[in-house]
Amino acid sequence: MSETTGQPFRLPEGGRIHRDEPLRFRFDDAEYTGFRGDTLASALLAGGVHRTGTSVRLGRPRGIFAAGSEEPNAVHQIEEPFPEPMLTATTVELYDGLVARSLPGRGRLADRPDPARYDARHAHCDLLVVGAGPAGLAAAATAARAGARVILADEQPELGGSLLAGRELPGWTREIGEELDAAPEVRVLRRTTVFGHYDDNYLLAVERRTNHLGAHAPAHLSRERIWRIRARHVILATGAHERSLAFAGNDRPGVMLAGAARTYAVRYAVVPGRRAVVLTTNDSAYAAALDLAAAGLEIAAVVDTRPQPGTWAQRAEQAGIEVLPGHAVVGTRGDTHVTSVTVAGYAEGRLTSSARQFTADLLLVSGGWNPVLQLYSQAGGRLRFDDALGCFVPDGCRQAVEAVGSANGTFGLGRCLAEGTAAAARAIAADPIPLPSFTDEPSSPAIQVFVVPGTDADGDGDHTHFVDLQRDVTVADLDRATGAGLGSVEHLKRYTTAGTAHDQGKTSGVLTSGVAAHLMGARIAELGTTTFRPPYTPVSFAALAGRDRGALHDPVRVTPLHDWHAAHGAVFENVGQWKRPWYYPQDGESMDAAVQRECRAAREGVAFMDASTLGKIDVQGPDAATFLDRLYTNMMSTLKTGMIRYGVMCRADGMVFDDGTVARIAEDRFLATTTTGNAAAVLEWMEEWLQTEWPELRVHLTSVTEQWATVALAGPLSRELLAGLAPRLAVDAESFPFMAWRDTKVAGIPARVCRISFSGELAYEINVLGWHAPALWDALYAAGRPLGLTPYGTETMHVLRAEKGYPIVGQDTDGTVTPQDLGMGWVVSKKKPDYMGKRSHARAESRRPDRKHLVGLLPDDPAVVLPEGTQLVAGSRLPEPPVPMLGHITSSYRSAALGRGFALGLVRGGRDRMGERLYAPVGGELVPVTVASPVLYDPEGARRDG
Amino acid sequence: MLLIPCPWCGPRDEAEYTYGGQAHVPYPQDPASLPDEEWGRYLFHRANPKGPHAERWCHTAGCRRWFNAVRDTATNQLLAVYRAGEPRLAGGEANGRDLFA
Amino acid sequence: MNPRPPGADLPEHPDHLWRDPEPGRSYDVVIVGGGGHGLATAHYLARNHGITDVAVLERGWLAGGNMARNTTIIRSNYLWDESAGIYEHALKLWEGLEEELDYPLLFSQRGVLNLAHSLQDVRDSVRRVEANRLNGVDAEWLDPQQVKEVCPIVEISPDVRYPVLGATYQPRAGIAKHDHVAWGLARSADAAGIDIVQNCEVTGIDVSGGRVTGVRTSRGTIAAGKVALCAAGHSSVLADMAGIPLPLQSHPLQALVSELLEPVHPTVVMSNAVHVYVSQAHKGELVMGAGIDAYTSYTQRGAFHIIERQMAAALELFPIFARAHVLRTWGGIVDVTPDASPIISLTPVKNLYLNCGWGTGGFKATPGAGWVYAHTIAHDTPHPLAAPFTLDRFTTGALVDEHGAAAVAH
Amino acid sequence: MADTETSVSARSPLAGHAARFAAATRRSGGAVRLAELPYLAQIDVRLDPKGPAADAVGLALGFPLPTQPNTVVHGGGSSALWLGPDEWLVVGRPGTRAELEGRLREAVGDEPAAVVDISAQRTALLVAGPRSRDLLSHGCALDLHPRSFGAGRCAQTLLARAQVVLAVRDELKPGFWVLVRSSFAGYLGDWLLDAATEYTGAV
Repeated sequence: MSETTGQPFRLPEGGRIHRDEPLRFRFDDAEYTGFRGDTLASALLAGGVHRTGTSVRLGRPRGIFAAGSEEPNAVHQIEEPFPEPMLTATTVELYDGLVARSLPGRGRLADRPDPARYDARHAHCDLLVVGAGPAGLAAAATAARAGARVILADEQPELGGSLLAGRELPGWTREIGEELDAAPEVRVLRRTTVFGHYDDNYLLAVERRTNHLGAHAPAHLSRERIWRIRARHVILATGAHERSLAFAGNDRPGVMLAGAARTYAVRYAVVPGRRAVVLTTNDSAYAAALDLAAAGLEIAAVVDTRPQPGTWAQRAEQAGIEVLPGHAVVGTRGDTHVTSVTVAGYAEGRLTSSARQFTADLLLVSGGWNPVLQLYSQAGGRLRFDDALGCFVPDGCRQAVEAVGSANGTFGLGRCLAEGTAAAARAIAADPIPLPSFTDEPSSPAIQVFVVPGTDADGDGDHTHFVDLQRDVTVADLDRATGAGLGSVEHLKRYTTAGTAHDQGKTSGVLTSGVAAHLMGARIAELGTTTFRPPYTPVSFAALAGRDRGALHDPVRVTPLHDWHAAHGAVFENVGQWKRPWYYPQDGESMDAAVQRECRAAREGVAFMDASTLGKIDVQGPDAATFLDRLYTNMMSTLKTGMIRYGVMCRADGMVFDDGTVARIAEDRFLATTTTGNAAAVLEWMEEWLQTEWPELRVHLTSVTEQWATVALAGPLSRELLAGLAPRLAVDAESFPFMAWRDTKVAGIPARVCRISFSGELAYEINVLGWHAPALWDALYAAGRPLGLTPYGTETMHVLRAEKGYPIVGQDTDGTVTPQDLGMGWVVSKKKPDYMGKRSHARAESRRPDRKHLVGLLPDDPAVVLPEGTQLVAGSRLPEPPVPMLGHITSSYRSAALGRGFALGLVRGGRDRMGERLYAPVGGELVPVTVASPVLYDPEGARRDG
Repeated sequence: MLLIPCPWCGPRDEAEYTYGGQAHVPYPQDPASLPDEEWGRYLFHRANPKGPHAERWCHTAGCRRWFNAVRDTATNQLLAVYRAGEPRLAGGEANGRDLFA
Repeated sequence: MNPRPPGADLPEHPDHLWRDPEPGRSYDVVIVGGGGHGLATAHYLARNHGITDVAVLERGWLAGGNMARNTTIIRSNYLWDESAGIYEHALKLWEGLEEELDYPLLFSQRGVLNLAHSLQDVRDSVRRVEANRLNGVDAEWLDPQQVKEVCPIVEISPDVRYPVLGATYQPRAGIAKHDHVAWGLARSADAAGIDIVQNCEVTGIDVSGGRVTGVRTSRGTIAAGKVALCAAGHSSVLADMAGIPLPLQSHPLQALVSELLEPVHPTVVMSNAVHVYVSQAHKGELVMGAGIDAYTSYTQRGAFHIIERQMAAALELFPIFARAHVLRTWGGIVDVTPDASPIISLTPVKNLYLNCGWGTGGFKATPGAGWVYAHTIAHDTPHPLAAPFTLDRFTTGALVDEHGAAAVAH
Repeated sequence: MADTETSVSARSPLAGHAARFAAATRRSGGAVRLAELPYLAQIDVRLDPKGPAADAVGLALGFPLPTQPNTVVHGGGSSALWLGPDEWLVVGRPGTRAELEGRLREAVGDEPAAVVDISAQRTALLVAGPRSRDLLSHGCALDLHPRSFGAGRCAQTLLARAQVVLAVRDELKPGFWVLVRSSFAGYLGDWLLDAATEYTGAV
């Protein structure tokens, strides 16, 4: 039962289409029908539509030119079911409800989010075979029968490659396909384009999983999937692309590659015209002509540039087709479609007879075949121009990759099959498999013809001898480029834009080189081609992004208390990958009000925060103290067990890298803390020195960042709260002094309590096993509420520490700041013979008195809070730029305790400027500020013992 | 995505590793005695050859071991890997370890 | 939208670009490296200093290295005074370069946004904006809503993984067509009589008595009064020939383009935090770059996971790009210094000069670098704008640390 | 000494994912099984594999520490995973961490070794079922084929964007332990559920 109404060019029978599944679609606002198994291009041709667009630069009509991913012209906008720009009609499988539109060279993005899913998978194999044509199938089957792990990938929805467009071996193709599908260690990837070949045989492929289902695509399946394939061996059975040649008017709709026309007729049961002229430089177009003639198309003539075409020409003549040896096409006519083809005698680059005109609506062209070697070249393979074959062929690759079949310049089915099985057998050390006997036709050599001269009658010079159809590049353009002095194909490409379009020169690249060589009188082998770059065919951004989007774009790291923070209205701050509570607004409070309230609680009552994100490193071993002495600027070996010391680490360049506390747990064991953002970097840094420079030190480093959750408890009432929950702990200042730690139980939970303060207040850090953190927090909250216990976030923490002049690494430092710059000379050992950064601290540059120092800055107007990042200048009036800058504000807050705005900043020679007035340019005004000590709150340190 | 053979874990994707630059650049014996120029050289100058390059890698997402490799920077080909503390290799010589076994 | 075919608006190249001379036996100045900086140096040697007995030696095809591979972003909003000085000098030259070269460079001052995604990004951004203004560099801090007004397709929802908290904006920044720039400079240098010699690889540098005397090349030995290295990613290889170790590491840097799309992106957006930068070129393709590959390499080829990561970042910022397609990816070799600032310097070898270490910032500096390098060569003393960028800062420690200061690196 | 987690109320990093893991497992019709295995005892052991401490630890465990990289040895209710040439992760049943740490610490005695309780540093996920290998392959670059990653194998590697310790479950049916840093567990749980959509048939 066939439904061919409205498909005037559909053959009544044959093809691989499913005539029982008619599909409706729209193109440029007109309704059409096709069948399951069609591409958009074959369905358009069935409907009589050749012209599918307008060219990008000259606005000339253009039509379907090829039948595969090399198509230069029919590049369309998909409108329904979801807008997608620039898909080749020759690769879009037809589905019901497809709406597409022709484009003047430029696509359009959707204005709404893409609802589809995308994903990726890793795969490994002994042998990856790219391309499921005859050579690829033979290779895959060979490896599969030997039990190897095989991946066979092909861009088409069905296996067979070139066999799908011919009439050979239909049974074998089907049987091998079934065998491979059933083999346990074989993965057959249909609709999958291998688009990148990287180092160490790492290949990328994209599988189009649900596109062909249109609106019926299941939402839970990824629409496209990236395969990341690591292959021990790769066989490229990627086939060959037919190329055109440059003659006048070679761009009109109705001009089509001969092999493509054959594909339409045999595979899709569509004839792309009624009466065709065939122009060829080689044998292959004869098979197309014969198949098309058998399909009922009238072949007006086969125009062969060769003077003596050989046996194929005889077969054509026997079939009643006129063959014109030693001829070429010199022009075409027609407004929007070919209506006639002009032919003249041709020999060795010259026209040898007057023109003769053929009425035709189709001109089939074959200028030879280019092995598809994009992947081979990407893999680092060399290419060599083979003069006999008239194409680039593989010439060796460092990687375990081999091209077979027509990708290797081997044209002839029998030879392709043999090459496929032999290559696979070599790759995995197996035996070749028996193959169907197939005798290749004797062939006659092709001749290289890239340009056919125009006739004087055309009078358009070389301006319609198109080389790159998609970029509208002509022989005249190339002529002009070479005339401008350009001699490299890369320059020609850039001058003319040839080869840079959507098809990346698949049909035009070699032709461009050939024409350029012709123009320059050079050999094409010397000129070469431009470099092939991934991807082989365009790949959607979304496919490459996969599922690394939205919340999964980058891991969200959370502490065990995250749910509590969220439930209590915390606003979160991203700190590296961590989510940290920034502040906890209550009842519509502003950020400022919330922070002031939290600060007051910490200074006047008691407040607590989740400090679990701090990095924690267990340092163990007899040489642990020696190790820490080398990395920290201060002395750690003198620390007593049970005590804690603040430490700073520098890089070898002397700049502050990180800071934190170090607790001595035992003679041979320390617990070092790092800043939240640097936890991994500090551990890596320590390991690097330990392993690469000091392997003799008996020290082991273990990250315990998540082993311990940390709750900071701060404020004058913190001791009271802690004492109530830790009855076994002697909390008085004498028994539990500042910078000591104790193991005890808090609320019945085993805990290590440290008397550390980052606020200047009496404060504790309670460390418990991560699993127990919610129980600890809940217990603290319950017991503390009567005392006014208030949760606080990172902003309040920053205000409190800034009031005390404690710097934040990464905020008050920027990689150009030494400990001395921070006013922390006291943390830099004078006694140690060396520590990381010491030699750099001795450089003149590090000792300049005018280095930038961390200082306090008080706006004259206490109501002012300067923006962080504000620069500082000397005078009350700005001179013309460049204005010398003295430093900048690193931290700036409103202080509840000080009742004013204040800031920290790095100021040139700042410690020598105490009391000096500087100016901060803010919003066009100069705000006066006074340089002060960075310690603005409780400079005597009276509060830390409560 | 290079496939880098960790001397302990075997071949793993490049993404599991941290690159550590030139290998065999020891921390100076006595930095305090170095003139500024030599200290500056230690801090900032690392070999950057086009060709075989002895360099350090750390299998950060794996066994966390630092090791050395000889890689041809003109091709990215790994020529040899060896554990920290093992004698320096130039690449090309048999190091008793099949890189991608 | 625009009914004219997009290709119809592009200007034509001139009918003559440069001669293809055989290399001479000797020159006053030999510039090694026929990229943007080498050609700009030649151009300004002739134009500013009247020095025309010059050869530019290029080992491959002219401007085929990083000049052909960069994402063409031009801006001068650097943090430190020294950097702002040289990049702003370059930007001012850009503003007159089309006229100076009489060549359409497609120089488009469409503005550059540098996005901030964390509170520290915001601090660093404000710091840089304020410094820029005091240095006479146009700069603004925009809140998310203002970012949206400049570039309507940027996602500014607070619900994404790393929300846009604002951006710095330099209105005078923009893009230019790299090939046109190189060819305009080459044509100018050629017209001044300078020899541009392609396919001429330098294989040795002759030094005698501590003074450079010439270069050995794949096309013979060439005597030279002065030799100026200008070879970007290959600088270490060349300097090694003269026995000069450089504090450089050469890394792959990748970029990519999409197919041609109708105009959606009116400016340039850079995000250092999520590692992506994007503009839409004149024809309509999206041009995008990412972070550098971790290891050193001269392969002009990066690893694909960098591209995948870049696409994920791009879609976070621009969800409407989901079904755009990557048409082509490629890689260059960037020479990176420890402080992410360039080296423009005399060397221990008399009359041998260095211009390198531009990392990912080379294209935008092209005319500025050429200007100050030509001056440095002509006067055998650093141009004042180049003086902070000499080699000896790696001895003294007086770095110009754009990297350490967390300023955007590209 | 009794472990405290039995007496103190504890919450595991993926407690909030339990219902979704169960639902995904159910919907997959047995194709994949996802569950947290909370509160395993995990002790990091660092020592010289050729030194006396290695023998002592072997005796204490009842089996020798594996010296073959990326392998795991089971016995007596605990397992030892090779993490590095001088590093092992000893994993025991929930509730045994204090006892296990004590036993190992006692075994190494005064040798220059390190024994660190990191039970709460990571949590464990069970990823099992006939499609478990496929599920992991969405984000794990290791070759998980039984020919190269079969019984007795473990590895530290990346799964999606998280570092994990992966171990093949010591059973005939396909399945893996995935140990992940507690702070990354929520992310990885979300990622696994998203990747599992392919096998559970629902978005």
